[in-house]
Amino acid sequence: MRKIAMAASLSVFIAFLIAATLVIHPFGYPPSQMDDYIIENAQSETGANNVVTAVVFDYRGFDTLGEATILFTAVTGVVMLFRRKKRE
Amino acid sequence: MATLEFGLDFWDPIVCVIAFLVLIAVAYLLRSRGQKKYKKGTVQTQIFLSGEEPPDVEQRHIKAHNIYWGFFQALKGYYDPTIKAHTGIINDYIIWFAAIAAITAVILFIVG
Amino acid sequence: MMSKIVRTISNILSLFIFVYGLYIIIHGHLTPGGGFQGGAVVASGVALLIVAFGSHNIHKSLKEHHLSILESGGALIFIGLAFGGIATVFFYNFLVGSSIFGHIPPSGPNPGDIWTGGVIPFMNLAVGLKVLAGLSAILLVMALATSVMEVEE
Amino acid sequence: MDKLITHSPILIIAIPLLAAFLTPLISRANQKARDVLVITTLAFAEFLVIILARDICANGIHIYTLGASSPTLTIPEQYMVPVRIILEVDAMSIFMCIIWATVSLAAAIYSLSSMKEETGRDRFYTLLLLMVGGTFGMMLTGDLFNLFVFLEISSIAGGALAAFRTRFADALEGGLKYIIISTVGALMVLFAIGIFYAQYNLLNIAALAQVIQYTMLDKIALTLLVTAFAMKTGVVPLHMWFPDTYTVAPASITAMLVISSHACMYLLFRICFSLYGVTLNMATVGWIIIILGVLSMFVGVTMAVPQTDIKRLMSYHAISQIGYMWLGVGVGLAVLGNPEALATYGREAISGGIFHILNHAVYKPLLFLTAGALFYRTGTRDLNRMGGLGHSMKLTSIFFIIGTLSISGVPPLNGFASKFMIYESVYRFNPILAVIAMLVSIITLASFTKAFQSAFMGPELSAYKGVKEVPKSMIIGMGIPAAGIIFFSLFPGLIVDWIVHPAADALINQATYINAVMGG
Amino acid sequence: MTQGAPFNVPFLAVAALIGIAFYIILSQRNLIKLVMGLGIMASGVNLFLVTLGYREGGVAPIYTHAPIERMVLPVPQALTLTSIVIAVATLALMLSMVVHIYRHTGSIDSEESRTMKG
Repeated sequence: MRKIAMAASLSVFIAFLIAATLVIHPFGYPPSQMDDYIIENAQSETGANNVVTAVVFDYRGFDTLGEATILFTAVTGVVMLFRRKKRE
Repeated sequence: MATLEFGLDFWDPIVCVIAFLVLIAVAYLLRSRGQKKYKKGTVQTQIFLSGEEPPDVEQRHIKAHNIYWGFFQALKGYYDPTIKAHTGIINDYIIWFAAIAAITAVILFIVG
Repeated sequence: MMSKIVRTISNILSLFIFVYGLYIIIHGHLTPGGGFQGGAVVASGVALLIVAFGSHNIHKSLKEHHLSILESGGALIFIGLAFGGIATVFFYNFLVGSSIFGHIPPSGPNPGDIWTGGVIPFMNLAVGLKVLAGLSAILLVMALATSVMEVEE
Repeated sequence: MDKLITHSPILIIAIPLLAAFLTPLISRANQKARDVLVITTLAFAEFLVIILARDICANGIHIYTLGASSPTLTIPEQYMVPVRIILEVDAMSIFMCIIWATVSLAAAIYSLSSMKEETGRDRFYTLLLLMVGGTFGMMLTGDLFNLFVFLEISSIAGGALAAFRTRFADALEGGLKYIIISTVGALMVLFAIGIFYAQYNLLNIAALAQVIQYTMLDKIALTLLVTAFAMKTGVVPLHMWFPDTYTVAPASITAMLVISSHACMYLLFRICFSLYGVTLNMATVGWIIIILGVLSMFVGVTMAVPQTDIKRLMSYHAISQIGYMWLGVGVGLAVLGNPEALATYGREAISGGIFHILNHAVYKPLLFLTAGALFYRTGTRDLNRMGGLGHSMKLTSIFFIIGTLSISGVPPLNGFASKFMIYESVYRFNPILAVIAMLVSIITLASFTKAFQSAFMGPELSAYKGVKEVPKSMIIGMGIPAAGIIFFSLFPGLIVDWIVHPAADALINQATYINAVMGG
Repeated sequence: MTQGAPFNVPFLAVAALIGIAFYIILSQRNLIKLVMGLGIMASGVNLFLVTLGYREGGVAPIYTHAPIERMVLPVPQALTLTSIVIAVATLALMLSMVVHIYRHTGSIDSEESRTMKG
């Protein structure tokens, strides 16, 4: 029973994924309205030659803050899980 | 401002509160007209089982799994498969997820 | 605790790994790389030391609460830099055009200038500090815990 | 003051994160200072949320563009799409923020005493603040990838907190289940975001809503989003992690996890109403949501009756209450297409669902906190081993009675008001659904009668002779939601006119959500 | 014009990775393997994100000593960087939880080590 459900749902899922890959834009020719603006104006707005760094720290800097927060959360969680038990 | 108006209906809790207070008053009235001879600490407060000793405290309390026994007996045909479906295995949870995703996708593609 | 050859080699090698990671962190706004990548490189050097010397010997000199203090400091510097622009807008790059890292590079391909980028180099440093501390703390704590478990059984 | 209101959306998110980064340093110095920091931070967040809510009720949607040269400069000059991350706050998101700020404050005050015996409390408070900030971000952001990031923050912090009592094996199991479920859901959400990016090269919700076309890829993305958020919300049959996690977490954390799953439900509504809106086939998606909601109502409550673990019983009740919200909002979504049905009962159905979110967010945390008080004094969650606690823990039993009557929709308490709105509006849509809803409400009362009888009533057991009432701060933590219940019960009209109807209209009117960013 | 590779081979690779990951998560009872499956799924999604930004014949979006050509899209690379760190953090936390579960129950099988059901 479990095997049948697994096979059926998995096959349908994969079928939809492959169908998505067939109708998505051809590889190498993406639409680029937002990124063109960033590529043109990154140097003048942020003064960084590395556009990826400009995106990471300026245009989408809030995501980077969240990402640093996630790493902080994970470290806190791991240290909390392996904390020493109080001997009473 | 307490009245909740929506659609064609309304709901006013104040009326319900007033009715509740009136019922409390009536109950207190009835209670006050009861026997005055009641005395604490005497034999009156103890349980009387036709002269036998009442069971001790631990036996007197009804445990949780004894409540609604007949309900579960009546709905056995529903409860057995449902509880059996709740296997605490994490893989099964993801199987449910994949199944629901597949069903939803099929519905969205057939109906639109 | 591995053999003497491994310990000596990793002792020397870790220095170069640290220097390379710091280079990647500092040049994040000019060349490929940045805070996360450089921090990961430095953390890999720490991993090499942990493998070579054993987690207990490392733990004698490098406690996890030092690392967590370092990480909090990095995170605080980062969010402080973000708060620095709140006069206009949170995360506003308030150093561009100023006298600190304020040069504007000529648009189009150019040989890089380290004195550009506004707050981006500082953010790279803060994130690099944070990532190396965090990943090293994760590695150290998990290595310690698993080795303790081996001792118990 | 104006500057404070202008920057309040980002401060609501950034202040808890800042306090979370500070906590490990401060708690090394002084424990008292750490507690003061945590409480003041949450109180300040609550204050910011209130003033922002008043501003939004007056001036409509609030936009904050991060990193731009001006907070309202969403789209760069001589360009057509937004490039930077945008926080977009409308009545619905601020409604969720009010709930989250209040419940997290109550839970933190409760934790001050309930966590006193545990080790590693500074980590606990750090994770709590991180969870608060992450969930605020989920509610306030207007950018899809940013939404994914904050979803992950909230999930990881919640899972680590659920596994906080590492001395119990089941705590770790519950935390691991929560994190695995959240990771799978979040990765599917990220895949859907990638699909959007591949088609339109946009990440802003409003800008996407303007150009979305409901193509085949959009249908796949909708499937993934709906299923992932349904699993995070915990609707049948994706609910099975729900009792496992909520049972083992500390009581204050359970109260917060309930609201964070409500936040995932809010994200689903945001996706369906604001992102897809009129383009999707409302009847189909609405009926999917309705069927899932009815399943959760029925299966949740029927599974709750045989439970003997008190927190597990309450978790199944949370599932069945979430079903009410899905039923109400699903009916509203199903009739979003035809205006007169929407005017007669659709809007009221959505309002009932949203009002039920508010009510559930006050009485379910109250019930979980009372269960935590029982665990704090008796050291067990098993109803079979409890009994006669009403003699010694009077205040706790009073709080439990209030929560019980409210959750089972006994007039005049607030649970009845929202359920009444849902019954009336759903009856006009489809009578059978309304009948099922009333039946579920009856079974809820029955199962809570069982819980109350076996925990509080009966003669005083010899095992619990010495138990006393719980400490002050736990009483305060339970008192805040109890006061909320009394207030919402007495003035439902006030609450609905102030925040519930604006929130429902904010969900319904997709055009205002788009125009706030894209400028007409 | 030349339409790149036939059938979008990189996207097919993404579908294959996610399918393999789902098969592992659905069928493997070993918790460590389960976490591995989650890692594979994360890398599949990251591959999808970073493939979206590729341009035929583009160069890296860095102006230092760059040739005069058009550049690939920078935003997907930033998103991938973020999601890679997120995946690392999540996997670390899950693995430490699995270690604790093994300490408590002496098993990392998701069926033997479970304590709650029904």
